[in-house]
Amino acid sequence: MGASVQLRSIDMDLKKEIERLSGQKLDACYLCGKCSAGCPVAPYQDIPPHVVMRMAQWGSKKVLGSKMIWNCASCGTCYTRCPNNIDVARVCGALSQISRREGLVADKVAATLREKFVESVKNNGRVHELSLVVAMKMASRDYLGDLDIGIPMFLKGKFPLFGHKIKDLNNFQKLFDSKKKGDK
Amino acid sequence: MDKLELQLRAKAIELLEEGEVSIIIGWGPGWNSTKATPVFARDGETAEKLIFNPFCFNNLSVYLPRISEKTAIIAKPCDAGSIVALLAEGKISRDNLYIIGVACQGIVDPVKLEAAVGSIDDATAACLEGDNIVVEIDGEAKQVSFAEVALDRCMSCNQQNNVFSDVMVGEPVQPVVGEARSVVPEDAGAAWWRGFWSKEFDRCIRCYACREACPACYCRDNCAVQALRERWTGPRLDAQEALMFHAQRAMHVAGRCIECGACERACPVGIPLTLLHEQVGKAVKKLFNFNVGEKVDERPPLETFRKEELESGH
Amino acid sequence: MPAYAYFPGCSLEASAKEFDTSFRAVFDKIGVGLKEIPDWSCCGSSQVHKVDKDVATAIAGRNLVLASDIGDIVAPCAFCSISLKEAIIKLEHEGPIRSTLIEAGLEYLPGSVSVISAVEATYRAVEEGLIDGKVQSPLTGLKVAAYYGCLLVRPPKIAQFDDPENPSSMERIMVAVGAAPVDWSHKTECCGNAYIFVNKDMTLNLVRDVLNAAIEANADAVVTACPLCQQNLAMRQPHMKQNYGLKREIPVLYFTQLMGAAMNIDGQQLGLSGNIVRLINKRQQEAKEVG
Amino acid sequence: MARVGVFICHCGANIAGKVDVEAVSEAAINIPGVVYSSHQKYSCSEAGQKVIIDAIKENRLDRVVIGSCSPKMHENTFRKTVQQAGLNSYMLEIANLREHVSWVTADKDEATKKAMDLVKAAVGKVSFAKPLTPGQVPVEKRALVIGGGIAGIQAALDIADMGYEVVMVEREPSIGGRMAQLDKTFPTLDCSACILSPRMVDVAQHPNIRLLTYSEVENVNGYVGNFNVIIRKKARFVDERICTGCLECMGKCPLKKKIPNEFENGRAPRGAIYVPFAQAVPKVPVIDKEYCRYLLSPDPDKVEVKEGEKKPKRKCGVCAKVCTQGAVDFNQQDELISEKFGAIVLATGFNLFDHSKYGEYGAGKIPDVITALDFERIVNSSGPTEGKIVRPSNGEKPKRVVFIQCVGSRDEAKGVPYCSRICCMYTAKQAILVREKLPDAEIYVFYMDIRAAGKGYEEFVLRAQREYGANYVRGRVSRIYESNGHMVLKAADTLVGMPVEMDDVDLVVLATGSIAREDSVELANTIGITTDNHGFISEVHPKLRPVEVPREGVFACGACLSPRDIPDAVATAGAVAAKVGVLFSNDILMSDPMVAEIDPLKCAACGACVSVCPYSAITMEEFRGKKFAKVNEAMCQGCGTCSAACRPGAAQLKGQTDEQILRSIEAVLQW
Repeated sequence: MGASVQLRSIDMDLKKEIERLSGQKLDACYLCGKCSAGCPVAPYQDIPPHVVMRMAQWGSKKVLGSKMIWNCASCGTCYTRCPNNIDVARVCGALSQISRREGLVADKVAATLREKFVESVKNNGRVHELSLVVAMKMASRDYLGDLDIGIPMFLKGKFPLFGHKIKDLNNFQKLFDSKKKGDK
Repeated sequence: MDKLELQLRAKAIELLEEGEVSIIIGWGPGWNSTKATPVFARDGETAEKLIFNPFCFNNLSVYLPRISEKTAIIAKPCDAGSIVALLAEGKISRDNLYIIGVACQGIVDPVKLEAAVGSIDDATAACLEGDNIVVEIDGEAKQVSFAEVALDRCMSCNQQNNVFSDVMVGEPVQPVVGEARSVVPEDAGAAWWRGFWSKEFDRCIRCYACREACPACYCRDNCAVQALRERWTGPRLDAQEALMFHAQRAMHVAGRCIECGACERACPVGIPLTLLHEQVGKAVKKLFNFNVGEKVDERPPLETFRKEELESGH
Repeated sequence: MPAYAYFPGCSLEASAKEFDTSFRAVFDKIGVGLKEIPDWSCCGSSQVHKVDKDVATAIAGRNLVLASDIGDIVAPCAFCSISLKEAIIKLEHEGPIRSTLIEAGLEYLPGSVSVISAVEATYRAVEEGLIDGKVQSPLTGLKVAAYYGCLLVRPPKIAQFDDPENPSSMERIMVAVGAAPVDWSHKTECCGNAYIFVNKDMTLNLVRDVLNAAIEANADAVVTACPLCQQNLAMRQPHMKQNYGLKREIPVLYFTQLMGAAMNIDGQQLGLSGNIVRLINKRQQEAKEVG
Repeated sequence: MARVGVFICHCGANIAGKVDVEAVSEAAINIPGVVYSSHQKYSCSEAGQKVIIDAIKENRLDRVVIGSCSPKMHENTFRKTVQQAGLNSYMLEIANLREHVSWVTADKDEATKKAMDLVKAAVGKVSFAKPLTPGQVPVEKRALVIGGGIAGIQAALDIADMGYEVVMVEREPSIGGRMAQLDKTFPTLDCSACILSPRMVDVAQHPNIRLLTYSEVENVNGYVGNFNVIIRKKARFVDERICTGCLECMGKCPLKKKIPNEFENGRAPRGAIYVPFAQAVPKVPVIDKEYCRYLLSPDPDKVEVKEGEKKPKRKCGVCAKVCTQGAVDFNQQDELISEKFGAIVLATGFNLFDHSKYGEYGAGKIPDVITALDFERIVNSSGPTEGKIVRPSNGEKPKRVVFIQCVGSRDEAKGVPYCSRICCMYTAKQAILVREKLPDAEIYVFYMDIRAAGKGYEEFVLRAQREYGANYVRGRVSRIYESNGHMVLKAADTLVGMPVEMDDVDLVVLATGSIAREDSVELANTIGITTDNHGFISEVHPKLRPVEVPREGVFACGACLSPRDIPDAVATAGAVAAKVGVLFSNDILMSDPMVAEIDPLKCAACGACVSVCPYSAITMEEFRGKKFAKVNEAMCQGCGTCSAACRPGAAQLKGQTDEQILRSIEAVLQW
């Protein structure tokens, strides 16, 4: 991460955007590190959650290029133990949204998973697991991995070829399109 | 002769003769049969005048705070609520009081009755016959269903046989079944109420009959409006100042008013005061979860102090 | 017969079929009705939530509205139950999202419905004594590690069930069917959920830690109440044994499968493999010999 | 007609910076009743006060309005000013143009307009003011000290040394409090018991101090100089006058190793008859009626005996048999003592946060996760392990010891957002004690920030790190769990920005924070004072009146006010003693004349005022058959609740009458 952060260039707009999208108050964090301490995925990331929080407090754009914000498993450990009641997973979620918009996605595979998942929900009303798995295999280029697991599952009927489409798909999709009224 | 009335008189005479009490407060025949009137009996002869019927609309507990001797009072369920409220405030003493409860199936609303049968001041006879009220005016008997002319309050009453009393008189009765007539639209907001009350209070002649009829208004000569403070509750016939008076009265009886409607029935110009007291009553119920007239040992919520109120915690 | 509005969720239709069938079979046996919510849709899961939290709330809200005629919702999948629970809390204050729902022909009335997970529903049934007399062959001697994973009891403000750090409801259920729950350290550690596709190495490390903790506690099997947990934990065990230091293989089951076995429900309905059935029989036999 | 003078103060630029004081002053002259108006830079200065005095005299003013800062600041100053000019000091009204206007209003024109309105209201109000005269009350020169910890001990000794009588009430069987439980004290490392016990003995021997242990305050009535207090002296079942403190009884109690000793934080046992610790004062045992076999067995005199059956005998009673003095008295009853005091001192101390609320740290169920207070007892040579630091699970010496700070401090989610102030220091001390006793142990301290502001404190923490080798890790621990007879701890080192894990931890000491006593709100209610959100006693002003509470004649010191260490507790105790001394230097007190009065002619005798009065200052009287309410002016605190509850308007707060309030409103509304 190279150059030092110019503190006078705190990006208030970014900070506000994160707070809006996440519904969390960033300045409530006093960086005790309890989130990083308990986070199951943090040891496998570029930066731990409390550093995400610190960068978010600065409104530092660097955080948008972090892997951590894509790999948060939403397990709620941080939120459960945070002394200041901050849901860090929500902050990661907000940051990943902005990161995608700004084209700074650091974990393309994770982004694909999310994209395909939401696509599947939007098109069918439910998730079709098989198409999701196939899409993920394509994205991670791990074409043959887990075939030993997948094929028996398929044979047991656990991966139906076609997903279920809900009946009232029309109205369901309206829930995606109409924006929150207070937004504009 | 009604069996209930016979029992009532017998009990009253017994109490007087045995020296249990020195005065009995009840109802007797009024100047016309649609208007029962209060009776204060100190002897058997007067006690023979006691009656009870759907025209006994006065809330007799209004007299209790003014009498310091041993008293027996005949109480219908709503009056008993007033008595409980007065006991809770310590305004009257239970030791001096003997309550004769009467089972009550409902009371006639004089306004509704007049609307149904014409000027009841001219009635020559009136009674309850089965499910109907029969009134004779100018020699013509007019009949109207009791449910049509009963007080709104009686429709939702569930205390008719369960009166706070020392003795109950009368057979258990069924409540009158009918529909309350609300003039208030469901979505009535502040603006509606403002319009409604300015119109109603414009008629107020500041006679204070409402106050005199009210058991909770026992301050009498000390009443706050006696100050007649200019521009606040001045003596003018002015809708605003009348509103101020009635609002002040509503606040003063908040948490103590059992919504018996005595004020409204006493009003010579027909202002629907019960509506005002009901609104305040709802707020008291919601804020303090307090039912007026339920417990003799719980002071009204606006007259209590709890130590937590000393800002502790928050 | 009390009845719940049943929200199976996408996984229970497919990869977690046996959770669906075993749950239905157990509840049928104990006489608690499940009425599937007609035309239910995705719960709004954490993935949708991360793309747009309001959309997630709205699509969860759709299910709440559809269920409100039936009764309180039971959603077996931990992700589904937490998403729906959160939506209830959100919709209380989010007028605009309620308007969005109305535009889609759905009117949500706050307070009209509540949501519980399969574990909560079962726990209640146990507490109410509904399973009394239904356990025909208690799982005596079977040592189970009850695994809650993350979202069943977390975050406590939303889950509002059991202790977030040391939950015990599943243990209570297991005792009720005669099994012996073990005390172990990893019952609320995360399994890595869907990140098996994204960061396989990370997820396998997490899974290995969880399984090894259960093995150290001498468990015969791990019981779960979440499709993702079950799959992450159950699959790839041979691979992990070879490459990740997994101490031994250990069966991972839905808690309802074991309950079903104790209630003598047909193995086909429960999706139990022969190995498990043999293990249960073996433990029961051992217990008999000792006792 | 009243002759009102208006004085508008600039307060430097505080008011004049936002309010056009000249315009306000000019407008004021047009208010009916105002005959004089001016403005000054600082009205509270000597020059400013002179202007006021001169103007009153020259213009024959009989009432004064001053537009200045909050009356909380200078009302007393100006009361004296108008008095010097020959007016009754209550013919004054202050319009708060600073806190209510200039400091809180952004727009200049708005501010000026609001200032004019407030001045109008003040003129309206003062026009109906009446002269008031303070009453006089005598002072009972005895002090009650509630709580026998170090703060209470210090306060009691200081007050007693001034020559005033003191009664000390302590609810435990012995005085000593928390400090008695500690091993060493920071930053000097002197032995806690060694410096405390002489003070405890001083209390016991002081001719001016009467000690009531095993006693609690049940009710407080009255007012400054004249409190009536009821104290419950719980039955001790041992006669204090006879017992010699030989403690023979304790050794013979069959339950002697059966009951957890509270003083040892439950880590060592006691019997049903016991003194909590060796240096206890008084050294007289108590019998715990919750456990004592004799007291729990049915009284033969009260049991119905059927014919042919023997009367049952009471169980045990060994202590009574072995007592050579006959001091054990099973028939003792609780005693209610009623005493009069002029001042009350609260020194009820603090509690420690219950770490079972931290599920992530084992919720109190992992044996080798202990609290700092447990550690104090374990490391103390008279404690359960005779000073050997061992793991509670197996009695072995720990090799790796971890301290975790901020457990129940700075944790909003757990309801304790504040800093407990002592944990950083005692953790450093405990780390040093570990090193002294276990030279080879690894010591880790997980912290968020080190707060070591105090004489020698920062140096002490650095010594723990540099000389005693405590490894400080900046980060909060997320979870502790057991694995293979040791503990695993998941934490973060936020300075390197990484999660860290620690295996094979043998002992974890949680620095549990200070919280208020669980019954502090109840006690505050009994005394008629207030607490903050967390149950700590509220002081009148945190900076300028730090040991006074909002009920006159009541003072507080030590950790019942907020978390604090021994030096601060002792300092506040000294301050309280000084305050009590000031109070007792008066034979007679002037009472505030702004109290309620009830017009018996207007009173409807509804009793609402009697029941709403928080200070029980109103009673119902009867005169010639007419009932009416009457205010005890000495007990009235001038809160005005009766006046609000009074329907006929008979109850009025002097200086704040309905008339005055209505005139203020009318003035603003320009009726």
